[in-house]
Amino acid sequence: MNFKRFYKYGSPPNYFRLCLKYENWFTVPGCLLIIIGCYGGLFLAPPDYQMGDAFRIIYFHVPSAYLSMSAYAYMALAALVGIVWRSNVAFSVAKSIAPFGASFTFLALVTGMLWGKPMWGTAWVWDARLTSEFILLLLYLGYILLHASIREQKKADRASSVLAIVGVINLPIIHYSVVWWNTLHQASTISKLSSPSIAGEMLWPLLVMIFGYGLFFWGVICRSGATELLKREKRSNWIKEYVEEYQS
Amino acid sequence: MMEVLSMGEYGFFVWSSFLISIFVLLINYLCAHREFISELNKVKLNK
Amino acid sequence: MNRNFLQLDSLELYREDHLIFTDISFQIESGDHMVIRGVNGSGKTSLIRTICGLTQADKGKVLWNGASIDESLFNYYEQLSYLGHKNGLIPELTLDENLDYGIGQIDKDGQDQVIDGFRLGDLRESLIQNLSNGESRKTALSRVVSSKKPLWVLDEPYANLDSNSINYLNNRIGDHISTGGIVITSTNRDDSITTKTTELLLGS
Amino acid sequence: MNIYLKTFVREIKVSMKRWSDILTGVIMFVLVAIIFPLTVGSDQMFLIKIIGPVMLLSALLASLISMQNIFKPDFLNGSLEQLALSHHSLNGLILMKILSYWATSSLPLVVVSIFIASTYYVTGLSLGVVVATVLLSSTTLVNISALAAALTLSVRYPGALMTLILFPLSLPILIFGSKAIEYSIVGIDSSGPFYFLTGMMLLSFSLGPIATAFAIRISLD
Repeated sequence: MNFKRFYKYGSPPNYFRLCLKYENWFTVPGCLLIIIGCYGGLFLAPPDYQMGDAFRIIYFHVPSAYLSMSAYAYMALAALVGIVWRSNVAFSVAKSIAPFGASFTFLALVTGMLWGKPMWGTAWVWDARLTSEFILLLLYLGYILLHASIREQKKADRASSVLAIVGVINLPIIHYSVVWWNTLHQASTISKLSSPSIAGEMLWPLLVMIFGYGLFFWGVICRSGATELLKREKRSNWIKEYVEEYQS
Repeated sequence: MMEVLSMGEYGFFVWSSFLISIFVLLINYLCAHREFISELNKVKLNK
Repeated sequence: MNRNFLQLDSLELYREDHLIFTDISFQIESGDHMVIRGVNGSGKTSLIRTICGLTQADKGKVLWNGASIDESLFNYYEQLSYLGHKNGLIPELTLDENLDYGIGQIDKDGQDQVIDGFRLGDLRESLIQNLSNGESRKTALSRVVSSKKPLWVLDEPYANLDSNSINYLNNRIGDHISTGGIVITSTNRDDSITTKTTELLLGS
Repeated sequence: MNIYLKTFVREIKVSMKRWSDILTGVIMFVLVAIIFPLTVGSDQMFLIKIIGPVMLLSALLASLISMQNIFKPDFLNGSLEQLALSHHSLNGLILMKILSYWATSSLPLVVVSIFIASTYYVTGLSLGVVVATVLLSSTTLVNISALAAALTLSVRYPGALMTLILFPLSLPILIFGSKAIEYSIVGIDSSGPFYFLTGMMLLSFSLGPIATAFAIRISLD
């Protein structure tokens, strides 16, 4: 492992500049992919022979569900790095992922319910994925609220990072216990949002959407991570230099 | 055209999930940028 | 006792956007009594907590015998006896029960002597919650004073004490530094301390 | 005497002095448990069906109401910072605090659960299963609530926040605990959920004190 490299790019001013410089390299392709994916998903893909056009909701549901789970993992990873190396950059990234991840969890829940309404007849079914998605939302909210209710930035960063790490250890356990609970309650659940043998012309918009969401996510994290870093490094000289440059 | 929009009676669900997804994505993007500017202004004021 | 030394290397601490202290460097060694002076809110307590490793400085290091305390924390705590603003006594237990639970070596005979010196002898069986502020402060002080640790860090030790106890405490501090201990105290009063000291003025 | 043993004994002693806190938890446990027969009716078949969730829910709420007392008093009177400044492992000392808190707050619940379960018409082997489930799941609950309490030490009104932290983390315990009881009542072998509960107990005792000690150092900063 080359830690020198890590320190070089992990140093606040470098991270800040890199983020703002390459932000659009993420957001612009991300947006393009999302637009292509939307078009492909909404118009090009053939309707499902069972679910008809309602299956098109998975083009919004699956990417956001996927992203909400992986965002929690990224957040916990950043939190771990922050605690081990006491790096403000890592804390900023973790903090900025939280609201974004929470909103994607919310999206996954809402689109899941919109899918459930025509398919199941009710908006909410105690399906394993929806339930663990809801628990994930609670975990995100716990992180956000803990961070918000500790007044000091440094303390809040470290305390909520501990929570994120404990949460990520617990997340698979929670997920599998919910799955286990669910299989016991409803032997034949129709929860499968993506059938295993999905046709190629249905699949490619989904993959494009997943990639698009991912790129867009990192693009926004670049910007809001830089914002959080700005909050934490207000006093340092490089910020002042940046502000002067920015003004002129 | 109407046929495409109605999505075989599921139009409401499909389009509203489309709209809400785009809305949340946009909100996230805009909030990130707005907050960045406001933090920058705070730093300027403190100087 | 071995000769020990404590170094502070350009410490800097912020609380949110407030600068609490910056560029604090000094070295003290066995036989020194360092007094940290300053008005209220000048960062005495923060500095003391940083010295104890409770608060992490934004910049700089605390070194005990040349080693950073972050790296050899337990080693350092074996040598450190600390009394903060709060007494660290459990109100539901008696004075004796509280003092029994010193985390570290206690010199039993020495402890009896200290308790008598602070005139707490009659109160040994009473609950801490029934003691006055001064009496609990003296109990907490006797825990520090009777510990066999070379470094004493006392935050406002003279608060709530009567003049007899102040004298007694000063004597004990004098004894401690003459046998090679190190004492760090903070105070905002000028009159209490009688031993030879080095001073650090905060908030100027 | 060994310092860890000494800590354990002292903590037990202090908790005995603060007996009203122990009682609050027990009362909460009983109240939640008797609300169900009083509100949904005392049908035997129904009560025996919900005894599992009721036990776990009561244990969760009881630990919620008393979890602030693990560290808050010591935090306020300064003995927590003295603990953090000891040259003994803080993880070990915290483990002792957690154990003693478990012994004083959860053991009474285990005893009370026997009576509650009998009022729910549980008999025979299932009664033993109920007690064992409460015993096992409370060990994990105690570790999680200690972590939540330590993280929120410096928050002024931590009530809702603690709930939000505690609930998702303790969900597996709730699910498997109530399953264990349900299985034994229906007459299925309930060793599966028990293995899981034991695994969670071991996991929480191996990671909980470390995370809690770390959180305490953060909160003291």
